[in-house]
This record gives sequence, C-alpha cells and structure tokens, in this order.
Amino acid sequence: MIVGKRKDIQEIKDMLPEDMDDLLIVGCGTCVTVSLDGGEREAKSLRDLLTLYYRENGSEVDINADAIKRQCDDEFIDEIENEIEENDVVLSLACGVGVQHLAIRFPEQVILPGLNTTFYGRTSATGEWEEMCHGCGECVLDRFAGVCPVARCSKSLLNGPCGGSEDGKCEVDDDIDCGWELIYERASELDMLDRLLEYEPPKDWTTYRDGGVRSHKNPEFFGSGGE
Amino acid sequence: MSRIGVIGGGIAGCTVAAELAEAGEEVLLLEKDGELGGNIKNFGCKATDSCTKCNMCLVDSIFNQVSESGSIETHFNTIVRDCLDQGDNYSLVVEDDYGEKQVQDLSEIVVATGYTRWSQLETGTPEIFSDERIVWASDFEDMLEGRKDQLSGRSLEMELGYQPDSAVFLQCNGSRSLQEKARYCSRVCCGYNYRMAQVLRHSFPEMDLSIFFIDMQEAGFLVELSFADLEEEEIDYYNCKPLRIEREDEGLILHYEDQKQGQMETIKTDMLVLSEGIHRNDENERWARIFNLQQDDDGFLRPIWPEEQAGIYLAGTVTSPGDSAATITQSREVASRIINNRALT
Amino acid sequence: MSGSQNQYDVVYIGQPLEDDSLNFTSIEPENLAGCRGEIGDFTLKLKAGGEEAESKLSTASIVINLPYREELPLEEADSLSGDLSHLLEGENEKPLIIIQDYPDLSPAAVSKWGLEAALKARENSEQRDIYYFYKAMRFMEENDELYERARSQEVIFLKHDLGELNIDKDGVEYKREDIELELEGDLVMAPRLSPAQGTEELAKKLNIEQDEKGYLQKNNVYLQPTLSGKRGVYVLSGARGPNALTYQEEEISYTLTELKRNLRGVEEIDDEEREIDDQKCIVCYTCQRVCPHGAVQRDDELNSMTIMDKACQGCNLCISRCPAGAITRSGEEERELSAGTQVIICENSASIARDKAENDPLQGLEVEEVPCVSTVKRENIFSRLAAGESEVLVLGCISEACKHLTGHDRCEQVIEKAKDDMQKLDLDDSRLQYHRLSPRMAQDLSTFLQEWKGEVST
Amino acid sequence: MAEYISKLHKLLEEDHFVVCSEMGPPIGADPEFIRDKCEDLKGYVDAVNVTDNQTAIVRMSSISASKIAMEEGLEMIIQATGRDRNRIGIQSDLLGASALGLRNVLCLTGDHQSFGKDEGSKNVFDMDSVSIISAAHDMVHEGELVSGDELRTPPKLYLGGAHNPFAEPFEMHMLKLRKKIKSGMQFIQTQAIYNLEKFDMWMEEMRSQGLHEETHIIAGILPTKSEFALKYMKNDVPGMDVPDELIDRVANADDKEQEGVDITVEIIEHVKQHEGVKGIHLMPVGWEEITPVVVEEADLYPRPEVEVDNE
Repeated sequence: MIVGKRKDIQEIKDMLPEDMDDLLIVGCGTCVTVSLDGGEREAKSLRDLLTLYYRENGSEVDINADAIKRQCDDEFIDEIENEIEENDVVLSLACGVGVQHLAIRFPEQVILPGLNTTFYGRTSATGEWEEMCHGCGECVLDRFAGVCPVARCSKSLLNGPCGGSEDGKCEVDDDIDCGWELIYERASELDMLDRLLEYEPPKDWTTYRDGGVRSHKNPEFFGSGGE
Repeated sequence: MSRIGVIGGGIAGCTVAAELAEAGEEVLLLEKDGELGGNIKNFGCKATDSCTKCNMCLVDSIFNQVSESGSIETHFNTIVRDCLDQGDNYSLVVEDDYGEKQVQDLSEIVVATGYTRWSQLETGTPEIFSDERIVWASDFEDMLEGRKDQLSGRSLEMELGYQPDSAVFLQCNGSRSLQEKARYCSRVCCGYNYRMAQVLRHSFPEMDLSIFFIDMQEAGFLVELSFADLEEEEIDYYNCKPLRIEREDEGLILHYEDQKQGQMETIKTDMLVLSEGIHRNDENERWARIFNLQQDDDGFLRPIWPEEQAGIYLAGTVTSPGDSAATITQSREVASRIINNRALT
Repeated sequence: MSGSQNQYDVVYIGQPLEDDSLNFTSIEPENLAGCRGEIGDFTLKLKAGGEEAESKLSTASIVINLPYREELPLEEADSLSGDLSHLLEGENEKPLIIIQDYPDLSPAAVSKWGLEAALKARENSEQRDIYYFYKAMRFMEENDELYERARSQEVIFLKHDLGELNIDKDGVEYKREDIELELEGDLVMAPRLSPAQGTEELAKKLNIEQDEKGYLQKNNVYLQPTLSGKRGVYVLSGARGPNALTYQEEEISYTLTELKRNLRGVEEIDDEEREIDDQKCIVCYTCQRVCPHGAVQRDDELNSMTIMDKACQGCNLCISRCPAGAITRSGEEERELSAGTQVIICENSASIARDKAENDPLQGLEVEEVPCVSTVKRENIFSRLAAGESEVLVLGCISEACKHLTGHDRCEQVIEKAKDDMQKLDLDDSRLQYHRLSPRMAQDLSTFLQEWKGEVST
Repeated sequence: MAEYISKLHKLLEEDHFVVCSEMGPPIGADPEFIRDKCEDLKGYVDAVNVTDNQTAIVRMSSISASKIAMEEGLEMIIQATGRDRNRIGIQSDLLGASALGLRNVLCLTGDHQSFGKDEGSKNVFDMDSVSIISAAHDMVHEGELVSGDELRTPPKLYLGGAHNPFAEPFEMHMLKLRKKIKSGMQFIQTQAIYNLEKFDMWMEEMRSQGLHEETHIIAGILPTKSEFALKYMKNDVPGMDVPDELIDRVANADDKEQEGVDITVEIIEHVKQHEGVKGIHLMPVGWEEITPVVVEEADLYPRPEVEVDNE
C-alpha cells in the first residue's frame, strides 16, 4: 500500500493562494484513506477546519470537499470533472501520483498537494504502517531471506551490517530495527546463511530512478504496432 | 406468582436483585434504611488521573439498575423480624413505619445484610478519638465530602478545619488482633488506604505520606500492590505497627521499632488515619437464629443446610470480608445459582 | 446444545473446569487455527496435526485456562509450585528454607503453598529448622490460621526486606542489625509468574486485547473477574492476570455461572442497529482491529466486513474509525448544527454524574449523550465548531474504568489532534475541551464547567 | 623491494609490530594545522590514518590532508567511505590517491549522515565496505574497474578495512568480516579494545578459522584520561564495550592521566601477546599529545626504519 501523511495544517494554509475565492478538497479513496490521512473523511474534516479558520480571520472562501475512489485513474476523475473546473484551487489528498494525475487532466487548474507521500508499506499494527520496499525495479528478496536490504537497511547495504548495528537496532535511531539483523535471523532460521556469505557486487540501479524516469507497458494490451 | 426475597439493599443485595430481575424473576428487596446503598454508599470514586479500581462506578451502575427495574419492589425503612417456613415457601415478618406485618409467598430468601464498620463498634481506646487528628479511614473520606469530587486545587483546611502537611495511614487496625476479636485479615483495608493515599498524593503533591503495614496485601482482582508502587508515589512505608502514640501540640508522635537498624525510632505527623477492617454484622446472631444458619469462629454466617435445598442463600460480606468487586462477583454467582436451581425444579 | 458431535457448551483452551453439567471439550492453545462467530455461537477452527485433519468446533463459550509461565530466581532451588514431597517427607534433618517475595512480592496463593509446605515439614520432623523468608505474608482462605499455626510450631519467619538476603546455589546468607545467619539446606522458592505460553498468539486468533504485561485481560474494572473484552470468552489463571491464583475460587465459580447463563440464551447488549455497507467497505480490517469487543469479522460471501450483533457492545469506535465511512447506526440522527456550547457526554460516566448533581450543570447547553466518547469523529468536531460561535466539550470516562476499554483514550487522541490543528492555525483551542469524569464526580463536573467557561469567555 | 606496495605493507609482511595512529583533518583549509600535528607523531608511529568526514561532519578531504602529511614525511592511510561517493567517485579518488603517492587505503561503509550536521543531505551508499575493497582489489590487482573497463596504469594501493570484535550478534559481524577478507582486505584495524576477555574470544575465533593468516590484524587502542569519555563510549557509541571496572579505575585514580596511560599500556601488552595481532592503532581522540608517551611506555620506541620503492 502507498502510505501518506497529511501535511501540517499550517503548511497547507500557507500554500493556499491568498486571493482564492473557492477551494475544492479532493480525497482519494484507496491507499491513503486507510490511515485516515487522505480519504473522504479527512477531506471533510479539513474543509470544516479551514472554513473555521477563514471565517475567524474574516475572509470568505467557499470550501468544498469530495472524494473519489482513486485519483490515478481517469474514469474516477470524470465523476468530479465539473466540480474541479468550478473551483479556483484544488487541494488533492492523494499520493503524489494522484496530485500529478489531476494536474495532467486539468492543465489550467492550480492543483496543490495536501499530503506527504511517505513510502510503500505494510500494516504492522492497528494504525501503524512500516516501510518495506523502495520500488528499486529489481527485486533481490530471494537472496536475502525475504528481507529487503535496500528498503530496510538505512544504508541499503548489500554485503552485511555496518558497525553501527547494536542490539538489533540501527545507528540512525533506536526505534529502527537493523535490517541486517532481520536478514541474518531469518536466514539462520531458514538455514540460508551460506547464501549471505556470497559477495554482492554493487547493484545495477538502472531499474531504479537512476535509469531515468520509468514507465511500464504490458504488450498484452497493445497491438503489434506497440500502440 | 412467587417472588424472591432479598434482605439488604447494599451492593450484595442489589447485585442479586438486579441479576434476578434481568433473568425475569420478581424480586422483593427489603432495606432497613431510607435509601439503597448500605455501607458502600459512603465511599466515593478514588480516581486520580487514572482509575485506582475502587469499583464505585460498577456499584453505581448496579444501584441504577435496581432503581430502574420494573421487577424489583423495594421496601425501605423495613426491618425483618422473623421468618416463617410455610412448607414450599417462606413468609417474612417485617416491621416498618406502619407497624408489623407479614410478606408472603417468597420462594427463596437471600440474606445480604452486610458487615459492621469497625468505627461503629465501641472498641479500642476511645480517648484517642477525642483527638481530631486521629480519624477512621472512612470518616476521613467523609470529611473529604465522600471523595465524590477531585480535590485538586482545594485546601484540606476547608474540609478538615486544619491544614495537615503530613498524614500517616495505620493498617491492620481492627484486624489480625486477638484482643479485638478479629484474627483474620480483612483484605480490604490495604487497598482502601492505598487508594486514599494515592488520592492525597495526586491532589497534594507536597504532603508527606506514610503507611504502617504488618503485611501488605493484594487489593482486588486487578490491583497488584507493591512496595515499588509506594516508592514511585513517594509514600513512605514502615514494615511494622507503631508501639506507642504521643499526642503533642505540634503533632502526633508515633514510636516504632526500626528492625533494620534494630532501634526505636519516631515519626511525627499532623494526622493519623486508621484503617478500618470488616467486622461481622452485629446482628448476625439474630440472622442465624431466624434463618437457621451458623456462625463461624469470627462470627460470619454459614449455611447449615445446602442453600439450594433450604432456599436460603447468603450473599456478600455477611459470609466473609471482601471488597466491592469480590462482593459483586460472589453475589452474581448466588443469583445465578438461584436461577439455575429454579430452572431445574 | 449438546447432541451434535462437534457442538459444545464450552470449549476450554487449556485445563477444563470441573463441572459435569456442561458438555465440554478442551484443546491446546497451539492447536487453535482461528475463531469466528460470537457468544452463543463460536466456531473454532483447529489445525491439522498428526492423523487429524483440519476440523471445526461449535461452542457457546470459550474459556482460556492456562498455567502461568514460571521462572525460579535461582535455578538450583525447588519451586513452591512443584511437588515438594521429597523435601518434606521422611526424616529429613536438613534445614528447610522457604523464600517468597524474592525479589518482588508473590501473590497470596504462594504464601499458602509456602505455609502448607512449612507445616507439612514440621509434621514430619519436629527437630528440623524451618526458615521462612518473606516481605509480606498475604492472606486468603485459611492463610491467617496457617500462619499462626506455623508460628506456634517454631517456623522461623524473617522479613527479608528488613535485612540483606543473599542467595546462591550453596546457601543463604541473611544479615540484619540483630541477626546474622548462614544457612545451608533444602531451598524452596516462590516462582516468578508471567503470562501463559502462547497468549500472544491466542490474542490474535481470538481477536481479544492483551494488557501491558501480556495477559489476556485488560486492566479494566468492567472486566472483573474473568471477562475478556469479547463476550463469551473468559480468561483464568495464567491467562487472566498477575493475581488470578489468589482469587481462583471466586473466579472459577463466577465463570461456571456465566457459562451456564450463556446457555439460557444471550441477549444483545445494545439495541441500535449497525450496518456495514458492502459497497462502501474497502475491507481494510480497521473496524476489526479497533473493536475492543471482538465483534467484527469478515463476511466471506459479501467480501465486506460485518458486525456481530450479540458481540457488539455499542461503542461505535468502528464507525468513528472506518476510513471509508461505510458503517452506519440506526440511532444516529442528522444533527442540526447550532451555535452555543455543545457537550458530548458518555452515558456510562458523565451522564450519571450529571444526574447526580443537585442542579443540572449542563442546563441550557446543547447536550448529546453517546454510548462511548469513541463515537466522536474529528470531522464532527470541526463542523460543530464551524457552525457558529460555539464551543465543544467532550466528557469521557476515567481511564481503565471505560466500559469499552480504550474508548476514552482514543477519543482523547482525536481531540488532541484536533486541538493541535487549531493551535497551528492560531485558533483558540480552549474552545475545544476533553475531560474525564467518573459517575461519582458530579460536583467536579460543575466546577470544571465553571472554570472552562471562564477560560473560553476571556 | 618492488613487491611491497607501501611501507606499512612491508612492515607487516616483515613481521614488525606496527604502530598506527589517527588524525582528524581540520574543518577549514589550513594546511599548517596538519603539519603541526605531524610534528608530534614523527618517529613514533609507522602510519597515520586520516578520516573521511568522520561522523558525517564536513572536513578537509582525507586525500588532501594525507598528501600534506605525507610531504612532512609520514606514511599515510587514507580512508574511503561509500556515504558521499558512488562507484564513479570512489574509483576516481583511489586512482588519484595512488597517483599522489598515497598507498594505503582503509575502506569503510561510513557513518550515517544523521550523526552529523547535515542530516538533510542525501546519502549514496552505492558501495559498501566490502564492495569498495573488492573494487579496489580489482583495480590494483586485475587492472579492472567495476564497469569491466581496463586500466592502462592500475593504482598501487594496500587495502585495509575495519572490524568491531565486540559487535553483536558476533556471528553476523564475522560473516561480513569473512567477506571483506575474501574480497582482498590485507589488514584490519579493530574498534577500540577495552573488554580484553571478549577480544581474546574473537582472536581465538580468528585463529581457529585461520583468518589471522589471511589478513593482518591491527588492534584498536583508544587512550583516555576521563571516566566520562569511557561512559559516553559505553552508552552512546554503537558497538563499544567498556567494562565498568575500567570506568571505576579511572574515576578513582588520583592521577587520571597516568592511570589512562597505564591502562593503555596494559591493553597493548595484552593484545601484543596474541598470535596474529600485528600491531596497534592508536586513536587518542582529543589527547593526541599522549601518543609518544604511550609508544615509549609500551616499549615500542624507536620505530623501525624501512624503505620501499615509491614509484
């Protein structure tokens, strides 16, 4: 799941244009909804909070809130096309993908981000999400006992832990588990330690952002011409 | 239709009544005072920032249930004088403001007449109670307006008439003493006084607080009382009973033996709060006679015949000392036994 | 309910209770694969093992009755909980050294074991030295009497926190101002008790909450003596809490009572209807995870979550946390938002306190009574505040005295977050307040209201 | 003579007990700062490390500072970490270092930037200590870059790495050490040693696997005169293991400086006994002037003189 965190309210307020007459807050109903950061409920809550703020400060802004299932697909956006066009400014509570998709759809409109997109994560406990993957484009989990050194070691080390690993914790912060200790434990459990002894050459990062902006096409959806 | 008679409108009687009513039974509840509550109504919530498990909220919900139930008929100011066995049911001879009368057709009777507070017994050394600085724990609570409210921000002077900067809680008073005819541990006072001390600590962080124990007890289903907790709350504890109390103008002087150092020591305090044990109901002898029950060595009631057979049940502290949660638990169980037994017959 | 082969009155996880009138079976915790359903009608799925294929059991109630995990402070010692006959019987002349409360206080049941061991040893040997080290003798049942008897029979009781006690495998050393002892003999110690093996996994499979120490009963007055947060699931001994041993008798008879009661039919606690719209539900499991009463599960056919009516205790936490806004309740009315002070009060605490007060402290205010303050959603707060020149006060329960376990805490978090947002926008956040009350704090409610109104008006 | 890459290489191969030391470059561009420090060390140590933006604080680059020190007549060990440079940068620096005559390199992963003042910087970690060693080895001995391209003139570098014998879990960290040795690490400098019992255990393990013969072990020694520094290291420096007795010893000493020197010398004498320990690495953080004293008191003065062909 893509995990996001609503931006600090002050930051949101500061990014909104001062001369704005109306504002549409658009929630996104899939990933970021789950953590109560970017769904319909957050959109409405933010609408009421900002309404309160503008009223207390003597300005009149017409604030509306709506939400669609996903902001990364055109068909859902169609549902609120009119609404978006009617408002001066749109604050999107989707991940960075959704915000940009709106911007592509509405080239003339100011589209602002209300959320910080943080990571791809799993639900680790009620109300808690943990980073698991960097989307590096070349999965290495087979070689590391199913624990990703790229995403779960703060230095993305491929050949073993750094000297800062202590009591299973990372040198960056005691709240962070040492990814390598997790790899080591699981590999011991699975009797795979020998695999960890093999030298890992520097990773080929062309599949990551280092290879330039990425896209994905599945030929099954295309004719032989490619389009 | 036959009814079930419950004698005593304290927490035990009310729990039984409420449970029976919920199961569809008709209940006659007889209370000697003018309101429900018995001993427990004088106690207040002892929450600080968090719950100290005094259980008063549970108690309140049960009293509410009784007041609101359509199946419970409650007679106040009513004293039970006698019980007449009518073969397959009982009649009770009761006396109220209008005189004596009989209530009939009671299929079962629950005796839930509670305990007597130590402070109500005229025992110990009465002269010390002439000193306003020495009080029973429950009287102390009453002085704090029943602790029905948070004390924060108020002065104790308003409540007590003077401003104590220190308080000592004295445990095992009225318990574990042959002289006082209670060899047993009442099992409620450690928890009670610990909660009171917590409340004082919370509301008056500057106060010096101490507790004298013989042995610190557990304090109910949920409270693990420990010396470490006391240390954390900065409540000093002494693992002994004081030997002598001197009443001086500047304070009460308690003499005790510091066994660690092997010498006599003293501690001065502005007030002394005596724990209050649970004493058998002083009418137990009468109840035993009326309902054909026996008294144990400490005077609490026991059935002679199996309760189901006789149809006379005992609930709450009339049988042994216990705190509110244990009393509620035991009383619910009594109610359930009655219901099960009725289903069988 | 008896009759069908896999249908029981009660399933014990661990040790069954002795009561012939109940049709029961017992399973080991590690054999449990999952649990569905609610009080009166649970289905337990058992793991395949050995010859056995995966199987299912139906039951009205579930009792978890597992022994504590025990650990001795000194490995070489014998445990007070174990069979001590080899030390106590026969003509053993070696001193017997019993130690409890080491290092932390032991429960009363341990005092009982210790006293009984001391008396048994004395019975078999009049000569033997018997030392009993303790910090606090704890009483239950006949402990008072056992203690007096042991004292009169020359068992030497020493409070070890009044001196210095050193224990190792070779013996015991005790020093205090007036006593100095070096002892060798049979050493018997109180074990340290901790939650039963496998409680964490059970908590997950049964969807019940653990307390801070890992026991399966939250530290909450409404769960006394043996209730878990989930109706029909009872916890005993090493699954229940640190002092369950002391109250074992009360707990067992109470639990048996409940088991029989559940067979007489189970009523819904809350009469409101709650529904999950399967078109809106995104099956994120939030409702199941936050429900303090284990009342939500997934409906496989609908591919949406569903609330079990008998298990539900009506706190509305699922509604206030559902990200998709997919849950509705029959009692929720569209409130007309008005100006003025708005008060949201819990029916289990603040509402009772209000009734007790001599003059209604909330008179003239817009009051909404809720089953639990966890009903409150952040967006409702802002919409109320935005509706006019108004203030919002939320009155919840004292922590650990909330019928819905953590409802008050979670509400406080909602209010805190809302206040934080208000502060960051330089809005007066004193207009939004959260306060905790117990049902007996009637006067406190009035005092607090006065102070708060003063604060807001300035 | 040409078979030795550097003086350090020769000393170790010829079984001299070597003395290394460490130097933190200035936060500034003043070359005199380095030259001053060199004065104190000359004649007392065989080689000097220069750290590479240690604890992620910006300082003069390790190579530049080493070059200045080398000109003062010291044998230098540059440090190369993967935090700030990718494979392009690291390989380029190694080529440059060799060209400048710097012949020893200690390959490290690098402290995370969160330790320093530029927490907001972006780290690289394209290569870790093992892959830096491996890449350097291939450059030196195969004349090949990571990309596979061949070098017309390969660099001459003697390759080292670091290890913490006290880090737990022991086996996990040993795993990485074995990889470093396999990748071509010719010497290791260890984390500062205070817990001798644990160090003995580690050496025992190294010998039992024959690893002490595959790489030269240089024992890390951190002289200090302050119990507070010891406590800080015990509690706040990841992987440091300081026994309480040692802290008490310093705390209770009348002459803390002398006590510090005594402890240091005791540790040196202890590690020196071990088969496989080929030298010490002194890291007197904030107490640089004590290096000559320790070297003398540990009976390691004067230092042997060797020459290698530095072409």
